[in-house]
Amino acid sequence: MSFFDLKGTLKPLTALKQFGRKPHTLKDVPYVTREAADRYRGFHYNDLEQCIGCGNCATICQNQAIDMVPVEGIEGKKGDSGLRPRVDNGRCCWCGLCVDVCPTGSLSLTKDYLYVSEDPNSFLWMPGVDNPQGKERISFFSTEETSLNDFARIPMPELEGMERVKSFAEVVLGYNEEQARAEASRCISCGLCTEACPEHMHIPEYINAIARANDADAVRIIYDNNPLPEMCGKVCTRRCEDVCAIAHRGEPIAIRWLKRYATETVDNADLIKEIVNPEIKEPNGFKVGIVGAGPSGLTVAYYLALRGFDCTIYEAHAKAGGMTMYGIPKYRFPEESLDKQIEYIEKVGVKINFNTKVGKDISFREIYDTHDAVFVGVGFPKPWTLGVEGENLKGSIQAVNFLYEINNGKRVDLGDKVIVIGGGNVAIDAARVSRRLGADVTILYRRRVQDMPADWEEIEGAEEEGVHIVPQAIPVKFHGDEKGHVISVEYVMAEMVPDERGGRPKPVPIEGSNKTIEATAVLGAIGQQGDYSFLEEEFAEKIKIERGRFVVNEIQQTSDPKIFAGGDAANRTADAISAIADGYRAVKGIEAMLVKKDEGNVD
Amino acid sequence: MKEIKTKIIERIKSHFQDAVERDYDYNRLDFSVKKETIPSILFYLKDEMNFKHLSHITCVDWLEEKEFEVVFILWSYTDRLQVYVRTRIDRDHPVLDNIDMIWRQANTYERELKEMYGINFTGLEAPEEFLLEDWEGPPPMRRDFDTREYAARTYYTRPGREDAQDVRETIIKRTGEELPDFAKKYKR
Amino acid sequence: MVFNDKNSQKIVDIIENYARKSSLWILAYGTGCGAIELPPTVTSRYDSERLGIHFGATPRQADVLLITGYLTTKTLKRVIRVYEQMQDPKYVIGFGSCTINGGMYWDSYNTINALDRYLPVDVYINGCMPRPEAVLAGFAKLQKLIQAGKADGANKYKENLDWYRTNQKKVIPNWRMPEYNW
Amino acid sequence: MREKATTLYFGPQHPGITGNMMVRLKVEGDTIVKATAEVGYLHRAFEKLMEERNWLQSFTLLCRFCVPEPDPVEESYARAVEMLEGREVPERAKYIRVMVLELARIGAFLFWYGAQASSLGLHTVGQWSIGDRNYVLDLFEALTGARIYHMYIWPGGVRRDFPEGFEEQVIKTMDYLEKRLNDYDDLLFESAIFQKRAKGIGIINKEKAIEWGVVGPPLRGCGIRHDMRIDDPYEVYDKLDFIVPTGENGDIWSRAQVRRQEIRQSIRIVRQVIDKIPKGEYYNKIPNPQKWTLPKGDAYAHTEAARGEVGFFVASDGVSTHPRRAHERGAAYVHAITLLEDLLVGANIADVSEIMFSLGTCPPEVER
Amino acid sequence: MGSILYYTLGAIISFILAFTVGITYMGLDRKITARVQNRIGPPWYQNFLDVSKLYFKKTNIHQGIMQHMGAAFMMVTAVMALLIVPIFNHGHFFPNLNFQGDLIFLLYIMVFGQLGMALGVGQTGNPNAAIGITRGLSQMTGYEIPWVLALVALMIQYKTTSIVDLMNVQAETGRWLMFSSPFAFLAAILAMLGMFSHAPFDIMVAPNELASGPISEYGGKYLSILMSAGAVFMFAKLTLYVDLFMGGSSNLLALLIKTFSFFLIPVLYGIVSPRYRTEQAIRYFWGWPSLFGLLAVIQAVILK
Repeated sequence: MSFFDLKGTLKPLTALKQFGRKPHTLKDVPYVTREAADRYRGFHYNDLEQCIGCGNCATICQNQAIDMVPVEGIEGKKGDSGLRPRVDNGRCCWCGLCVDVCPTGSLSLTKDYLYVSEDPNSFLWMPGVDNPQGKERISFFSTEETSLNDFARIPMPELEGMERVKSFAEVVLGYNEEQARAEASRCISCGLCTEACPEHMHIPEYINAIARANDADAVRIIYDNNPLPEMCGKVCTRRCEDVCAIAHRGEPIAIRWLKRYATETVDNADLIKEIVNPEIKEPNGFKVGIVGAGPSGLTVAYYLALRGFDCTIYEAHAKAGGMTMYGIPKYRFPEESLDKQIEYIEKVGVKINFNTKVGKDISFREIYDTHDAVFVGVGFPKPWTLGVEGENLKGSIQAVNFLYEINNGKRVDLGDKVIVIGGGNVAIDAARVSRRLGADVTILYRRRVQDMPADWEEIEGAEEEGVHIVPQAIPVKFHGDEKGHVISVEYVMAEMVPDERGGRPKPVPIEGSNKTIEATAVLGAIGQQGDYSFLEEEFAEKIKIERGRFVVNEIQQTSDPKIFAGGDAANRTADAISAIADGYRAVKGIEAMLVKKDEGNVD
Repeated sequence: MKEIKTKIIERIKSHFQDAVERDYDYNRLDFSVKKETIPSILFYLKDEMNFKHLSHITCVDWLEEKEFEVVFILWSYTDRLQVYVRTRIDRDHPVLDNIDMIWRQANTYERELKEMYGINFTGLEAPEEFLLEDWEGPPPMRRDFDTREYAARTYYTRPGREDAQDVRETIIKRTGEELPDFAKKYKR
Repeated sequence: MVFNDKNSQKIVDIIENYARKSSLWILAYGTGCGAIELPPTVTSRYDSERLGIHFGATPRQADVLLITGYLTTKTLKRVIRVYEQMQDPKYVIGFGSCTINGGMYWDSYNTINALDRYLPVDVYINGCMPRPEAVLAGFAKLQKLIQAGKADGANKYKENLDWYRTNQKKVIPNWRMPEYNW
Repeated sequence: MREKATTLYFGPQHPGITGNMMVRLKVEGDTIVKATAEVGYLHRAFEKLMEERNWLQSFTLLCRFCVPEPDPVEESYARAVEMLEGREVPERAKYIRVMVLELARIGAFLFWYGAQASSLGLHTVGQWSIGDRNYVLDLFEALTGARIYHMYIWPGGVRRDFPEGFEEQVIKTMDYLEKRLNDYDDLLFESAIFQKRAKGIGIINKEKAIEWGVVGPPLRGCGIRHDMRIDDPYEVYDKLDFIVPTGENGDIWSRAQVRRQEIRQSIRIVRQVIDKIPKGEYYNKIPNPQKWTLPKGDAYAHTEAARGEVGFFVASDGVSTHPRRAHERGAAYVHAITLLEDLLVGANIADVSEIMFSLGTCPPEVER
Repeated sequence: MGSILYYTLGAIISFILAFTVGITYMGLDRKITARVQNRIGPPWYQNFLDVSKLYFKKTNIHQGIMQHMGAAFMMVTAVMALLIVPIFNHGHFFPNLNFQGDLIFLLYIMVFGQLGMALGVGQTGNPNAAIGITRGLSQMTGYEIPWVLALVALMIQYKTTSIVDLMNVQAETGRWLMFSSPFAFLAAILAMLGMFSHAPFDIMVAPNELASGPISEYGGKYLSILMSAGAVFMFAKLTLYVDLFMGGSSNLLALLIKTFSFFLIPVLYGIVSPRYRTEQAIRYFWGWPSLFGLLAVIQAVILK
């Protein structure tokens, strides 16, 4: 450095030129709120309509800033807890993780960031309620792309479509361990599904157990209120997946397949008993008779047996399981898995009298008299008839009967052109079984494909296997040959007319659109109904039956307090899990009735 | 890089019989040694192997195994290699040799580990307190110290949020589901 | 002129409060991470000086104590000391979530959760951290309160000193502080 | 004549201190004979809290480790987790990360300009540079949604893609900053007084620098060209063209010169990123964060921040969704305690804050 | 015309003038600084608000009687200096207390304030304040040399120790002393930078090192008094410079223009300068400024 640094003294003075420049200051702040960036993470906004109250935001919040609280005007329903998030701005750090994990995308952050107050208690904030105007101010939101939820389901390994039709081998191969863990870890454990499940299974808990690599615990949790989980894991109608929080923007968690995975890890009845390790109470002396070894009857028997009751099941067929045994084809539900479960149920002390048809081999009266309570779970064995001309021709078979024969190991000759009428699971099952017997199969259905009550996976599976589906086709006549065998089906195309009362659209036949399709066999699958001929007259009179179903109260009790009913014969949903749910309710009802009465007598 | 790594592993193995190495496919070496070996292996690595830069000293509490794992991470500017030297010490009597004569800044790390885990470094000269002041509880970074419980007990939390409900509980209440006790640990 | 009747007192109050609100000297004490938004607040973009806000270096000269976020117990001790050294009228502004209900550090063993248990807070600013705009809005709010004569945290502190002391001593294990005579 | 040493408390409430820490000085006259750094005023127990939070929740804490430049910590954590899990990062995300890191570096250096000049009483530079830093923060706001706490670089990539028109905004800001940097130079680096104050003050021993754990500009100020961006190139630094400047004497002036040139190199890198950035994915999605577990093991990743090597150590037990251990290695951790204590001995009281700022001490990072 | 009332009135009015102008200048200083720093800055009357706010503080903390005295000393110094420095040429309304030898008295009194502060600061017990005042005094020894040399040069050259006489000399010759005694002027201007405690010579109050330096423990009314005293003292010093080197001023406008132009020198230089350390500052003052002072003395001796 020189003795006098002229440059170093003068150069800084050039800074003074800034004096005349326009100041950079934002003059309006703080009197006018400055607009934040388009992606700013400001206060929360919640679309109350879209929100399902899953509470995932509250869970991810590392600050525990989010509480789920009830909101006036929002009622809980299936798939909606009725709670809405409330943010404590004294905790929030506006990281936006809650936005990124919101499965429905209802929660977002807005551009608003200004709140100043002298009251520290005024920092609780109900997004969407306190700032309805926030909708226009949304800045930070999650799309399917940015969301942290895993919207894509782990694909289920299946046999190839054309491979499957060669045998009755199980189509769905089941997850392996890695896949199951991955699928289980998609679950956000909100538990909204449990409300949709008729049986209210502990879904988030067992999925969590699977995710944490504790399959045995998962099995225990599953067996807590479902004695036939492997069946459910394979053929359940899974209402739970319809309300899955992830399903709002993606594919729901494969709850059914996870249950299947968990139960399949246990491969024999002894092991089930070892893992579940149920607590069997001391016999309490009560005897319960159960008519029908379907899902509901087995449920009643299993849980009552655990509770110390003496249970006897009267089953008309040679095997237990009811419709799940005889109605569901083996490529969906192999016999071994059912046998395993029945064996386990028998192991806890349930007696099953096979080949004992009530009303024939034993009278209902006798069961009624010798037991403290009777549970009727007879299901819907009788198919509805189509009511079209030529229905009684040879080769026109009821699908239910057809499946029964097949599942019983008998061979049914259908020829090579099979027409299935109906759109339910039975119709699809019948169609796919027919494919496996080597026939070309066509399904005629009155409404559109999307209206079919069958599972979409089943429909897809059927299509993959080469089943033709002709929608909006109403059969009007079966033509027969001289031998009285059906040779073709005549049907009329229908158009969908919206229902004035707001129901689902009705098919109305189009005049003159008649078509005929060749057939060697016709399988009718338009539904079943109950058969209550086993009831003696006095019971038939005493027990109230409406629209072919038993009228029951909330504990499945019929108008005779000693008789309980469940399953298809008592509910409208007509699926296995509802039957199990009925059974479980009846268990509690029977226990309450008998044990309470007993205690009452003591007093 | 592969050759350098092999060379280093060989030389370390020949000098320190108790060193257990683990190889990674990127520029990382990993040696587990007995705690007595720590000063000598670090000295060796620094002086002979050119690992001049001490990146980090950390400690992992393996509560279940009743052990602390102390990890020294060194970096070699010349070979562009990272080496982890780790040792396990008894959790109840955690003692380790002081190494701040090898690296001056290790002093700070040791002070922190002493305060946070209660590890005694023999011969460490430093003020007693580092980050905490008048701390009376157990060393706070030990896993058996529950900070949530401590904070809830010590510090006041503003009321007004008691009406919060758990989604799962709400649904359980509404549906009458009975959640068995053994399943409760799997709630979120 | 004698200011003994109510109206003249009011006029004096208005003048005094006007002076107080237009000249807020903040204590340069960045107690937490919120201090990061203070340099932008005082520099050219936001220029708090145009509102009369100015950094005072020592507690003796400061009017406003900014608690910029979380307070560890170690800092709390110093903050209390500093606050008590400030001269009346004095104000406290709490920055961000941490001062309200713990914020991010609600479960930390070393930070307090609710500031108003230990010091009287006049204004809370929402945010984590509050942007400079929010900081200035907080000051605007404080100015409004001062003009209206409502920012009397210091009086509250004096009146409820025992309560505050109890709370303070609860979280500060070793209370080696002189009882200050302010 | 030996004067009696008095104790001077430099902080915690002190306008000259960086952040909230204290240096206890024993002074004789104006000369310091002993300095003891006392920290802990900002100890929030981040690492304990991270053990209470899952891998993703922990991520929100990261930007609070060192507030002036939060992104390198996020980057280190993200890379440590990716290393542990073996997760790939898309190419575009790597470029975006580099850009964010460099913007953060620019922001930090602008902050440093202000702090270093203000420590010498030249507030004008601070008023300009910290004011201009707002333009960088505007970029962050547009990109990440927040000015300071970006929470942007996370395991698997980055959180959001560029918003519309972001590239032009970046270029515009870089043009502006390049112009402005000359103004700062005229005022600060050309100033005879600054040169007098900076040269020969706070000299770091060149031979000992590496052993003492000096990193970043203080190390390069000694003339040792070590920078994690070239020593252990992460992301796409090996595909970018930039110079790592060095100084000569290891004094405040050299460190200032290093930073003065480095900020220009950062601008250059940002421009290159804008030119070269490929189209495509920006995020390799992690699984559901609530149930996301990492394989058992540990990993340490380091990043070159404006203040030096910032590393992150994570350990996983393989079962829990929470880290078993998360530990940050801050550059300031070494600089602010042992190095500072060493450098202050023999210095003038007037130089304390100047030396502190030149080392880039960051108390929140020391204490975590 | 010589009544005591007249003098008192004059003194009061000049005090009010000095206070108003001084505080306004301080505000303008902040405004100008702000504009160079690319911002709007506070209103020009901001310092009035600051002073009154400090005055309205409800509590005052002091460590003892000497702390009162510190502030009082400063005020007394300022007022005394003000009363001695002639505000206007031929000031009939402000016949200040000038007398033969007032320049020497002024030299003395300008140091007096600092020393008084030192006493007050000593009692506060704040180490920052103690170090600050030490630095202030050391720095004073620095700028006093050129300043005294410049004044001595003037005294020698014009053979008077009275400010009024010097003003008269300028009026008579029609040439301002800044032109006739350039070296003295240079020395005085450079010393002035130190006198005003602006950057680069603000080590005494350097907030980055010493909090507020000597005034660390002064708050409320004390600080208010100190600020007022500073303003008055500043005005007195500016007026003195104007009187010595620009021939004084004949009306208020000229006074304002001239003082303000002098005021701008430390302000503008301060905006662009970092601060010197104490010993650097002293070395600076004992360098070029003192050299100019010596040259001025030599010039004066030669030209005598």
